[in-house]
Amino acid sequence: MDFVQSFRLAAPEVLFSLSGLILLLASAWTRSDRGARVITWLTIAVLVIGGAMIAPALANGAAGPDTLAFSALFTASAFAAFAKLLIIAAAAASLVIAPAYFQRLGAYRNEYPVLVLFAVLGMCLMVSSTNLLSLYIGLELNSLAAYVLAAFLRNDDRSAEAGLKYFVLGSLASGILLFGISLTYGFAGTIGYDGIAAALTGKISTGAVFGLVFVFAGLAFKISAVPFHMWTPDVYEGSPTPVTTFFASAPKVAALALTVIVAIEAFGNQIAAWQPIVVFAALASIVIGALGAIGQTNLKRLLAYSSINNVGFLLIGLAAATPQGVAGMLVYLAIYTAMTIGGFVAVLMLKDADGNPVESLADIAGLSRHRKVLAACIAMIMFSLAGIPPLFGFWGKFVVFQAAVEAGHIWLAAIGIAASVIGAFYYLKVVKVMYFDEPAMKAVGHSDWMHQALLGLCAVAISPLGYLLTKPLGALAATAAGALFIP
Amino acid sequence: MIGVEHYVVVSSILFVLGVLGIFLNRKNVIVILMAIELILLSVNLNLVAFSSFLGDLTGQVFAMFVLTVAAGEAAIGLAILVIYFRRRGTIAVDDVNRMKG
Amino acid sequence: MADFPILSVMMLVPLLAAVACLLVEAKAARQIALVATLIDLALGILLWVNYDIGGAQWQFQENVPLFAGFSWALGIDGIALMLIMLSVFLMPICILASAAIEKRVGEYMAAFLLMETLMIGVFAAQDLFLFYIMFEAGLIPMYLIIGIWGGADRIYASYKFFLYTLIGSVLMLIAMLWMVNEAGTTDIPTLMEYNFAPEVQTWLWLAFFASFAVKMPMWPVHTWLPDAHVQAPTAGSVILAGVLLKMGGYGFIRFSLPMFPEASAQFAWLVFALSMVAVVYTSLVALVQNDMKKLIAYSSVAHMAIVTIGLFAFNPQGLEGAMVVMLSHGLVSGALFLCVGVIYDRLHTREIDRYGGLSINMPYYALFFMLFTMASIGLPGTSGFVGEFLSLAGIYQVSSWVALVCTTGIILGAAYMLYLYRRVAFGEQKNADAAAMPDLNRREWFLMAPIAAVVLWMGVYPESFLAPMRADIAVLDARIARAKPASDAQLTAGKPKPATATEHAAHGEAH
Amino acid sequence: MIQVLTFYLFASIMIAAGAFTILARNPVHSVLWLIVAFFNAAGLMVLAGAEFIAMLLVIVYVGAVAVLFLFVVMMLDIDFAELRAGFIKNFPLGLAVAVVLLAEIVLGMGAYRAGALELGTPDGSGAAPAGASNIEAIGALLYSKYLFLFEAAGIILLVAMVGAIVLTHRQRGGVRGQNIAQQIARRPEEAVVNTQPEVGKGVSL
Amino acid sequence: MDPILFIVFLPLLAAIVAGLGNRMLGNFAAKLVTTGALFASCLLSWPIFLAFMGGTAEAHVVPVLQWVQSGSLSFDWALRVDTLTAVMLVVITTVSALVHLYSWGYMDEDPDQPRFFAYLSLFTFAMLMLVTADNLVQMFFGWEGVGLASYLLIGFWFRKPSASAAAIKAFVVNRVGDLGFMLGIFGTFLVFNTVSIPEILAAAPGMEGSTIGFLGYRWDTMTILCILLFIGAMGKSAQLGLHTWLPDAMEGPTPVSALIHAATMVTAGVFMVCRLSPMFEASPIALDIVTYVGAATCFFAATVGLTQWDIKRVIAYSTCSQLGYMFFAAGVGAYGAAMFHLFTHAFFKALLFLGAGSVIHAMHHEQDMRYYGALRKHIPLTFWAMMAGTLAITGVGVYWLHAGFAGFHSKDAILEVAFASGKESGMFAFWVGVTAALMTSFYSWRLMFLTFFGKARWAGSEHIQHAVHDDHHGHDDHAHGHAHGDDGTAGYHPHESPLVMLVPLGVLTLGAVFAGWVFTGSFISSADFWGGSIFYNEHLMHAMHEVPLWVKLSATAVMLVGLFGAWYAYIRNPGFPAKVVAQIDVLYRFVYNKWYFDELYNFLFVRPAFWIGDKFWKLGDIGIIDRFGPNGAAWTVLQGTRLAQKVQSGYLYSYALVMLLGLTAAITWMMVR
Repeated sequence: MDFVQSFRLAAPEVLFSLSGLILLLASAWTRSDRGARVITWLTIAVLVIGGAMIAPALANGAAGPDTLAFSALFTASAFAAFAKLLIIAAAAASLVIAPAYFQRLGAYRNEYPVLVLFAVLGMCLMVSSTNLLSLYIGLELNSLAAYVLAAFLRNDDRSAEAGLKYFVLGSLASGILLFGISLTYGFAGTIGYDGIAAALTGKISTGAVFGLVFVFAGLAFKISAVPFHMWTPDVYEGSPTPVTTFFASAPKVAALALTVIVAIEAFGNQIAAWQPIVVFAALASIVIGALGAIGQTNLKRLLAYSSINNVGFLLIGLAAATPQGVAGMLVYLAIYTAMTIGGFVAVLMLKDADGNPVESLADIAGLSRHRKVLAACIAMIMFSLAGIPPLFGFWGKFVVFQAAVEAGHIWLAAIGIAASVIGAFYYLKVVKVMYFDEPAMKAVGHSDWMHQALLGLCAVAISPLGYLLTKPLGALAATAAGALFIP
Repeated sequence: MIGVEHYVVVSSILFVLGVLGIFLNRKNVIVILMAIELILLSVNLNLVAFSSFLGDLTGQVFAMFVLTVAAGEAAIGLAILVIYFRRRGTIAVDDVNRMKG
Repeated sequence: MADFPILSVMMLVPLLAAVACLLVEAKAARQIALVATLIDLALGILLWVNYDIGGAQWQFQENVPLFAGFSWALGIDGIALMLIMLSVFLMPICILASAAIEKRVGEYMAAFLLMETLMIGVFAAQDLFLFYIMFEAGLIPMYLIIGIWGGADRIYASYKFFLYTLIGSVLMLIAMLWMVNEAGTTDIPTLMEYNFAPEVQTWLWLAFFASFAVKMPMWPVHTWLPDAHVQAPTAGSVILAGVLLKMGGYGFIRFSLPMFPEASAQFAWLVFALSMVAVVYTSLVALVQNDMKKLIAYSSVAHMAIVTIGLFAFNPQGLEGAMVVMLSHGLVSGALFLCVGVIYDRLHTREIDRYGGLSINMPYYALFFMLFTMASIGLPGTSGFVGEFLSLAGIYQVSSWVALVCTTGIILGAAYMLYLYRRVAFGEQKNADAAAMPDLNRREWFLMAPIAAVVLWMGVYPESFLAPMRADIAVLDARIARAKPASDAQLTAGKPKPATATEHAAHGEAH
Repeated sequence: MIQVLTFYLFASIMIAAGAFTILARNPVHSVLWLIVAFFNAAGLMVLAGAEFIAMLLVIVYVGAVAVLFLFVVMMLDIDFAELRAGFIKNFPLGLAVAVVLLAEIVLGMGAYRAGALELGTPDGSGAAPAGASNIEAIGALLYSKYLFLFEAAGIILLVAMVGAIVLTHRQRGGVRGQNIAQQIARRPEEAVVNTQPEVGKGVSL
Repeated sequence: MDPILFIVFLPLLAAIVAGLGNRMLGNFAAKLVTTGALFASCLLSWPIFLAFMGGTAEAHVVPVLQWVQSGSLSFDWALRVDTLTAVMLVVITTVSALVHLYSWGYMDEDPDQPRFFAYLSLFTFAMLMLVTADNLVQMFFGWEGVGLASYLLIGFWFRKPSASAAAIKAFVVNRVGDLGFMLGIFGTFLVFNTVSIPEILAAAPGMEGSTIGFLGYRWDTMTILCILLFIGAMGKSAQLGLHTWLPDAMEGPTPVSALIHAATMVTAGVFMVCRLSPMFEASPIALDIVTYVGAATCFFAATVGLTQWDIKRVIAYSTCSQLGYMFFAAGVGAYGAAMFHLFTHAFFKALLFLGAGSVIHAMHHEQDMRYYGALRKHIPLTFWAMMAGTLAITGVGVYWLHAGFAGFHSKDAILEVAFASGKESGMFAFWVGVTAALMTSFYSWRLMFLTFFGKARWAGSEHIQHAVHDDHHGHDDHAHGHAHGDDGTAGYHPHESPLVMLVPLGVLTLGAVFAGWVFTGSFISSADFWGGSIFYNEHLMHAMHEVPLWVKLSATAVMLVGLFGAWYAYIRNPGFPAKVVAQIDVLYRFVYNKWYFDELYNFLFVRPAFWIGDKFWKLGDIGIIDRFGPNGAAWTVLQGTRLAQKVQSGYLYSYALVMLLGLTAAITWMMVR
């Protein structure tokens, strides 16, 4: 085991942890808002540098034993790289919008970017995991940071409640996951993915099956798939909006990538065992996500249900259990990240005259009359989330369904896509409120250029222009998925 | 002789007790945190038992990590509980109900 | 001409104009929209003039591979040419008809121009998924048009329109995915010649049917149409009836029939049954309407049923007839909606009983209205007749029952349209405000006269419209010939006959 | 035989303590029951030959976590009388589901029968070196193979610490720190000012 | 350029000019253009007819424009000229030209004259297209075109609700017939693979005995085709069952009734049967049906004609009845006789209508004969014209001299040929025809006596009262002496119509008097004259001359009986009709109410259509399709939403419970799978 080689492979993670520590120290001596901003931007810079360091792995299509580091506890494969890049992008975006939000409330603290950075580190560990232990450590690193972030507005009722709910249910999920891990360990005799895959072939003992079920249940919580989704609306609503933006994007990417890794690498020989679970979770998520969203009057909550709904579609790619399926899922993930960040940034930009956030659907009535561009962007995001062409969101759904059909799951695709019509209902509702209703003139406050730029970027990405990305995106996703399916 | 089955049964019972503790309780949140500790304990018991019967120390190492993380988790959990209590003056589970629907 | 990407340019012009409309104020937006649509009309005429009748099946082809086996493939045959012409012809009229729109003009014009791009895209697409994207994307501008500029109950109507059509088309998407997976290509011309196994055709056909039947719309999935029409602004109704409904028929003729001939034959009975019900049912419903637009909307359903039976008659008369009905209905129902719009702009009600005796104060209006009414009920010499006649002639060769029931449409159609006309244009002037309405102004003449001219042209000399399609229909007819259903006529010879008669009888049996 | 007896003793007490933990009306009692459960679990672990983990359990949990719980329970100063007793309204359903789950785990795996579980075969990478004690073997493994994760666990604890502080640390309003330099630099002429206020004007301090 | 092009398209041109020019052009110009065009057409038509009569003309086709070509179905705009067409050409153009001229006077006070003349010319164009059709589709074009013109003209006074209702009724009832016609065309195309009339006629005999499926049954091919086509003819020619529109069509201006609903359009059905005579000859059953329907109509309409009070309605039912004659003539195979009656009928019926119009004009738009009487003195020229028409329709003539008014020649020929055919249907038709001739005579003379003889009964008329008391209305010079209030005239003085109205009356009077005598030879007994344009049954024509004398005299005899009856009932003993009516009250009311056809149709079709439409809409579309379709789906979704929101209760324990349920379910699934 060449330690230098290991450090080279894990350089971004090492960078994140070291800079996390340094920034933590630095933050101890800076107390002003200005200092917090500086630290935020430094964190973003670190993330960007880390991203730059990760990118080559994806471009090279790194895969196989060469990517293993630290006694094979860590892998820097192309798949991990793809997920990490998305995570970093999402985290950076959520950091960009954070200071303005918190500082208005006087609640910004230097630790915020550091916690995000550690959460990113945890997620990097998750998607780079090669065994159940690194999975657990990464997951918990991320989760612990996340619990704190959810409750970050500690003087806010909803934020505290969000933190509490997230924590209790998250811990329960961890417990379930751990119980599954323990069973898997017992019945496979090892915690390494390749070892588990080798041990669990053919007909396996019931204990191992239970282990598998518990593990998937634990992961389902992290990706907020039905029926382990119950925390999502409450936490998304209660958390500070930049945190929600973060939750809806980066950890979701990480958890989904992790689920794929576990499903394909560890339980790749037991597809028949987990496929029904994934199929059920997918369809249930689509339906429940859509149904739940219809009744919402709070935009953040609506977007939370929308994320549940989208997870369902993402899981269809996994259910296909083919490289195409995983690649499709990655493409969808990338698009989903853009859509969801755009959505929450738009929510952040909705402010009343005093700068207080506007989150209620009723308050954005007639938005298109006085905030034309913002309303148009939201409308685009909504249509895109609904998967209506020519917006880019359609492409994401398209590729996962294509993969499902190619894998022979035509009924899954048919039911899923038919259920997407239910989803269209509430996306349309948002558009309707903004465009058809008489102006409520609530959301009149203006937002800074940073938000506008970010929203603009997301809007361009999901506009029909996004289709220009399909080729490179598809190629990268295929590379990443290919790295996962190396026998 | 005591086989691994015994341990698995015991830890399963403890696991279910922990789960029950989470959702059968409406008195206060602290008990829920304790129930979580019970779940983690059951996991540790499982890991140790398997480790022992497999003749493989990985399980025990794993258990150590679980212990570590559990400690951190308890700290965070209690911290959240504290700020929650500061805001609301109660930790009754029934009152953690501002957001729903 | 050969290298000029005229189809792309036709799509690009309105798109750019749409963007421009968003950026300028109302008056300029109107002008931009009008100019852009007129440019497209000019390009369309250029397209038609340069279309080589009897030449290659697919002309003006463009193909730029984009990604994932998916390409910017455009190209038209005669069928698509005609429908594109219909679209570009109606668009300037729609823009002109929107003088009454006063709120958010720029956005309105942009939505219409976007519609135009997408409509041309639908008819010109040669890539399956490109078609789907265009087909589906049209929902968005139409949703906005109905929802923002619509009538009182516009929200319900816009939702119904959007979700109804969406649920139909998503099923089609699945089928498309399967087909591409099976055939290994997204190229429509190739797929039109690909033979899918008959048993899978069934499912594929049903999936496509779900989409096209809603779009057509066929009974019983027609209920979105009256609502959408009633609530949409005039120009929205025109484009909805004029072009959007045609996408369903185009889908049948471009996809369902050539790609799944066996399944089409297998389900012809279903189409016939629904069409027969539609003709009688919706005609009777139209009879009792009090809302002018609703009445015309219901009549559209009945007319579209004639299209479907023509398409599934599996013979050239039926197919060409269906196409001509589509073109004609596009013009005529569009014109009828304009007629409604003209008086709606003056009195702001669509309730039939508020009018009456308009022949007195609006004679030229009454004249145009009469012409379009007559075209709608298929008076020979107008466009309505040619298509209806050919369609019914086509279907008679398959089933006399279907022909009989569907031909009752000419009676019922006459009944409800003339009843409408009577209540609007005849009788005494009951309401002072209706009696005070001025006759057509110059702008309205520009709306009506071109359509009237084309309606008569198509009625008297339909060859102009049939000729470009003939070869393509023949190809299609040959393609589906193997699945052709047996005629219920089964002519059997009597006693021996003179030679000439035998020859005719042989022909009779062959058709 | 003693082993068996001990196992059952520890196991039954542990389960009972676990049950009381979640059933006790007073959270302080719950914590105490939790401690009992931990002690017995440690006993079970010793029986399984994992004495280091057992000790760790006692030290970390009983010594730190449980005390932390107790501390918080006390600190929050909850009026225990006000805490409502009783269970959620769909208690029977929950209980039934839990029982079903337990039955399925136990019966499904066949864990009620001795020797029914076919454990996997370890790859040997985690096998204890011959002759090494439990603590030695774990230490060797932890600081070599799992060093990377060991460091990561450190970061977890750091995050937990930072998080707890971020959440609970309050800068109390009105509490002023001592500024020694300022105190020393204070001169009498700055401290005392003579003024001659006009009638009705007051003075500014 | 072939003159036929001018004949056909001049009226169209005139219609367009007058119609679009409308108010810009002014009344006079519009009248001049249209009337001029028609006279030109008429002048061009007569030479063609005479050429055919003289045997110097050849049947030929003038192609105009390609129309439709679809697969093997192909038809063009083309004008066919043969004897049959030529006959129709002169009838149409002559009557139309005269009606145009007549309308100068009749419509003089109407504000919408350009429109009226445009419609008239448009009608003429369509009728000409019909008769010159070379293929069935063009015939259908003309068919529908005249339907449109008829609709427009019936509804010309569109402010009157009754007029617009009648217009719709005419169009829709005609469409019922057109349904048959269209199906007939489709069937013909299916069988012969062409819609060209000459080709079909050439092939038709070969089809005898073949069978075809229709509506699930096997039928004799030619029978079913002919029946379908005949349904079209029934609609246009107002045969029993589809006749209800014709009396109502009298809502239109009287010149319209004369042109369309007497002389030309309604005879299109007869023309069609004659044009397609070889087809009908191929199916004895179809011919029998034509005969029976014709005879039934003949009888039915005559009975109703006996009881009506509206002068135009009497003539309308008379028309209906006469059309029955034509049809049964065709049905027994005497197409020449049918065409001849069509020809003569055109003149005398147009004359009667225009005469009636003149009466109405004089009586200030009063149409009820109960308020007429004693008009002979006031409008003598009209009286004599009407008298000529009546003599013609009742078939006055002297057998031994072979001389009589127009109707004498044609009607007698029909009755004889019906008898001579020897078929059961023919005999039925003969006896019905004789009965109807009796009734024809009665109601025609009844009309004459009520209108022109007896005492003036004008006082009861609202129209007259209106005219008298409303001097400034424009009909000023009618009312002079209020002193004559109690002689039944209410002080009203009818005036003879202006010259433009009298000239057409005069010309038509000539036709009514001489048309039969002049043309009988050509039409009835000359195969050469027809030149193969209709089926000519040599054998039947011979047989016709062999019928017993009583048959030949029967028509004249019943005419005299009818004349006597009318004279007795309305001149000699004016109280007599009321007594008879009182005796046969039920029968009278049955007949007076036109056998309750309107009520029956209203009950069977019209009201159910509205009722069903309403049910389909409110119950079907709204109540079922929308309720269980989109709205039902939306409701289900909203219920689901409500449930999802209920589960999302906000309580930690319920969240945990859901998770546990999910976990347990997954475990259970794994165990049982």
